[in-house]
Amino acid sequence: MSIDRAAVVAGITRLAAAMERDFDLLNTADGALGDGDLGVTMTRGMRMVAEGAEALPDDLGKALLACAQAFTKSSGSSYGTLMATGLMAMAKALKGRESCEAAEFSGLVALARDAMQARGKAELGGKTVLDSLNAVALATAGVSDPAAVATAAVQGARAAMEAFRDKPATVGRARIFAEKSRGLDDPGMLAMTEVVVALAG
Amino acid sequence: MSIDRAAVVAGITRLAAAMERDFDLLNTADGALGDGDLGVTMTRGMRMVAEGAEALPDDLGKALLACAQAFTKSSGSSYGTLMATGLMAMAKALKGRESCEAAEFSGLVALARDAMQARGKAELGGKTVLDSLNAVALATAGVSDPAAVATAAVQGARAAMEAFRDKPATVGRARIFAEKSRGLDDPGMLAMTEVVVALAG
Amino acid sequence: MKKILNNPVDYVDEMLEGLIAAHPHFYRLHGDSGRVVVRAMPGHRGKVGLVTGGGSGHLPVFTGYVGAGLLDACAIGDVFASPSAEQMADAIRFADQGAGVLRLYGNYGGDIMNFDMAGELVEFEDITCTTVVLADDVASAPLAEREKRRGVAGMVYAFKIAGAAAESGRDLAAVTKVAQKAADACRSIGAALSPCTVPQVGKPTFHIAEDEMEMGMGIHGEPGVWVDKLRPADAIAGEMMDRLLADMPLAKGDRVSVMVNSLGATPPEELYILYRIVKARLEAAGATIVMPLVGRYATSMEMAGVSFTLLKLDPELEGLLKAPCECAFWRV
Amino acid sequence: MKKILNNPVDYVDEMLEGLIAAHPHFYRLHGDSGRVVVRAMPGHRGKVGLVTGGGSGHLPVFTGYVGAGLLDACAIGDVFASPSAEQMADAIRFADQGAGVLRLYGNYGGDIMNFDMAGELVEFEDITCTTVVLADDVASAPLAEREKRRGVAGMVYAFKIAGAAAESGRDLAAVTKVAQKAADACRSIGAALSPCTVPQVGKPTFHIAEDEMEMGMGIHGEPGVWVDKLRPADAIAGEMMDRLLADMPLAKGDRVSVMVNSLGATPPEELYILYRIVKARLEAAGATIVMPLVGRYATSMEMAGVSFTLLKLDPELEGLLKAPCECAFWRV
Ligand SMILES: Nc1ncnc2c1ncn2[C@@H]1O[C@H](COP(=O)(O)OP(=O)(O)O)[C@@H](O)[C@H]1O
Ligand SMILES: Nc1ncnc2c1ncn2[C@@H]1O[C@H](COP(=O)(O)OP(=O)(O)O)[C@@H](O)[C@H]1O
Ligand SMILES: [Mg+2]
Ligand SMILES: [Mg+2]
Ligand SMILES: [Mg+2]
Ligand SMILES: [Mg+2]
Repeated sequence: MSIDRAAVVAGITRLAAAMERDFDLLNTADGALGDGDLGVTMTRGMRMVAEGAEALPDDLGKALLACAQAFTKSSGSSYGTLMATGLMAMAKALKGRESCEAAEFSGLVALARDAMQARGKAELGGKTVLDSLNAVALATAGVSDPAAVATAAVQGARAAMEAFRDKPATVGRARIFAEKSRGLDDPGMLAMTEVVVALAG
Repeated sequence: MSIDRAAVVAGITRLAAAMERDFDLLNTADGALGDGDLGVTMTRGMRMVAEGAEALPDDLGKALLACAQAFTKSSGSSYGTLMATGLMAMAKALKGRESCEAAEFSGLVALARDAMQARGKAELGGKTVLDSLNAVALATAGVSDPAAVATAAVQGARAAMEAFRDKPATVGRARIFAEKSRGLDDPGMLAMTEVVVALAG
Repeated sequence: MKKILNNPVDYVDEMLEGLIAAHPHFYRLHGDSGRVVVRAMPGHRGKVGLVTGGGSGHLPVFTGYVGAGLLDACAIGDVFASPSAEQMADAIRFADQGAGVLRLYGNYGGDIMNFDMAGELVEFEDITCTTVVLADDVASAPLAEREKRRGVAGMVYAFKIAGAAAESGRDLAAVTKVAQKAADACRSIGAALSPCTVPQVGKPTFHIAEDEMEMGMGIHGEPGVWVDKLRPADAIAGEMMDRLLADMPLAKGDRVSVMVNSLGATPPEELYILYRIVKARLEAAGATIVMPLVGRYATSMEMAGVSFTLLKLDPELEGLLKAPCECAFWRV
Repeated sequence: MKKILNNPVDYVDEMLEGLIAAHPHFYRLHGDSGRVVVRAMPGHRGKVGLVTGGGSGHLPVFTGYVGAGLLDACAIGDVFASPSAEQMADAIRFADQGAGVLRLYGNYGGDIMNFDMAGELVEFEDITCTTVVLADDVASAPLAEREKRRGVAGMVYAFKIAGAAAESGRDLAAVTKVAQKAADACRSIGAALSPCTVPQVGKPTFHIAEDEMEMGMGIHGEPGVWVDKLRPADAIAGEMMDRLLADMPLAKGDRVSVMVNSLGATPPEELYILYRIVKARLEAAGATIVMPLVGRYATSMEMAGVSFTLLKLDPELEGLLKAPCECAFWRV
């Protein structure tokens, strides 16, 4: 089963619902040491994406570009901007194609990770969304069965959260409170884990 | 015994000392319902007058004019301005003369009262310094013996304070709190009473 | 609210020292009192002089409005206290260019007595003086007793219009007449949200509860129309406009200028939110807005709050309002 | 500190509505986001475009400095939040007159990412963009890590100088170069006395005790150098000048401009008291002060506090600083 426009639209629907559900969860996680707006960013962003889902073209590159633009329109926060950046990187890779294989998932996530790293100028290992994406890319590398990709992606994201929980934040607003951040999940990693879970279906 | 430059200088010395003493008394009285600066006005004003006392001319008109100007220089408060106004009125009447009689005292105070009334545009009977001056002018009318003038002036000023204590303020800042002002001495009347007592020696 | 200062008794003198150090091409001190600020570039010989005076703590009022097309000289007292008659007389002496001097100031006891007195002092020197007293605050007395009203931000309009008239070469009677016309065409109302602290007193002059505001309060904290819970911006603006328009109704075709003024701490963001309603109400009345002023034009140091001032224009006033002027705080 | 507003979510849109209603000859909205403010009278064809962007709540920064001889367009976010890349791209599109666009903004994470992204969006449209990031706050990182410093009031100087360079017809490389030179020649430091409230949050963002102040605090309440008892004005000014001059020493003959800026609630009276010391210190260093700016140039709504900014001039920067400019908040 390859990924096409229909699969993308179905994924958007699940993801939008998940973000409505996680509004408070993410705001609270961000509010612990940041400005408490991450739920707002994700909920608003996915609402905008979902509104445009019907009109998405068959070209997967153009479709993901439209999703990226919906995110940039809805918020200027760090996370919204990073999400848009990752989507744009994947969009570029898929330009002109109407389907892709599950086996390509790992590579696409790695592209997003790299683009977001370039955008945010943060290192890997800094306890951010980058570490979630990195773990997902690694966990899904070499896997081609769609169900296995989904399972590996979720496991990778969850394992990264566990692994980084007790490390200090080094990036964004929470960096100022690096010591206090030990023991707390990074809100951006938490959000990405929920994204992966929702996409896995 | 007539009033000449020496008598004026002696009066200034007594008055300046009295106002140093009454600094807190007058500030507190004004502070009850006003802005608490009447002690500042009188102490500063009399310091300026005393500083110029040595240089006062023999012409009583010019001497009192200099006193008035010292008051205007030291403060723009209502009371300082009224004091200067009263002194200027007396100065005009005494222009060119090097002495005057105690019998003229009542008339001079009445001149000051009228000039101050014209300046401040307040009515007699409003529980202000005008009522003190009015009482002093009336009490000393027709008296020519210097000691008797002094006694009558003090009695007049004190009687006016008693008579007005329970009336409401109608002029200046305290007017806003007219009802609260009943039972409290008007600070301007209190100050004028102390002035008269000090001048009486 | 905290203040940045040294010895409170030096507040005004240090403020003036800094003002003149920062803007020597606009302001300088005149005379020996240290409290008379005059134009660094005096008006031409034969120009009617314009002076004002009042307490400190209201920048740009009063001192700030000394400048070309505005005031010639200003006597400035301690915070919220009148300057002395001597200082006012010095201001008048500087301002006189042989054509007489208009005294233009707010309706406060000490200022009135001292300006009257200053006029008498300079009378001996053959300087002719006229007077226009600003009494624009509709909250401080009913219309029937207009002469009792306090002078507030409307004086900025009066300074501007009289200044332009004087600059244009009109004589004393004409400048006085148009200044009086401007004063009569002004209506203001203020709303305070927080008090301010007179430096020498060291604690707030009055108190407003954390969730309350006072409609119609004066710029020194004098009581207003009501104290109530803080209302939404649109409701505040609406009530302020109600009271102004009740006092000076506008008709279709009228031209007005309007000032939406911060009393100090209130930021321009909030003034612009209020301005939406001000504009809507004036337009609903059929009036056209000319040169709206939104900003800090007449303040009480760090007091939070706003005032609105309406100036109803005729062609003469409008021309003078739009004439050029320049000081460190305002340029037209 | 209390605020005058309606629904907090409407704060920025209502503010912009009022701003544009009050000053239609200076500002208008561009595009459909409602958050891009542009010059009502656009620059001439072939002029290098200048854009900025950032959070609301800092008037006149950012939006206020759109105008002739200043910025062409500004994307404005919610209070203290970056606008989106799309909005920035709209601002860039408007600003482009065929000669490319300089992006000039403060060193904050969200703003940087979004402006980078906006640049990529418009790249497809053949608009060339350059970037100068303002990082003038000496309190936020040591000199060795200058690139980590926050951008604060120094951006006003950068807007002015880049704006004048663009207006004079220089090309994109030249405008970018002189803007970078201005950015490099700026040093700022702030001291906060009270917090401010983000409307949608509804309570103060941070806390400063009633008798304390924080030296070096950022304009959103980011931590500073020290928290201590409130000091006398001269001591505050002295320490701020110490830190600025340690970071950028001045020598005899240097020419500098200096901005003494209120963060919002602090009144001009206090700025002038501080200015005495600023001037004395600069003159003691042998420097000549050019065009000092004392007032509210970059604020955080109703926050009490001040910032000082030094701009070391060379003849090129001085000429551009003094060139004419005009917006609703500032005219040179
Ligand atoms: N420069 C960066 N690089 C990578 N991730 C970042 C960066 N900055 C922020 N993040 C991620 O974004 C999350 C915070 O997002 P958000 O709440 O939108 O930030 P803000 O409100 O400060 O703009 C962090 O938990 C972190 O995972
Ligand atoms: N217009 C007036 N006419 C007569 N007396 C006045 C007038 N205004 C004030 N006073 C007197 O002055 C006193 C207050 O003086 P002062 O404290 O100097 O006033 P302020 O501080 O308000 O300028 C009052 O108690 C009253 O006696
Ligand atoms: Mg956040
Ligand atoms: Mg945020
Ligand atoms: Mg008093
Ligand atoms: Mg007083």
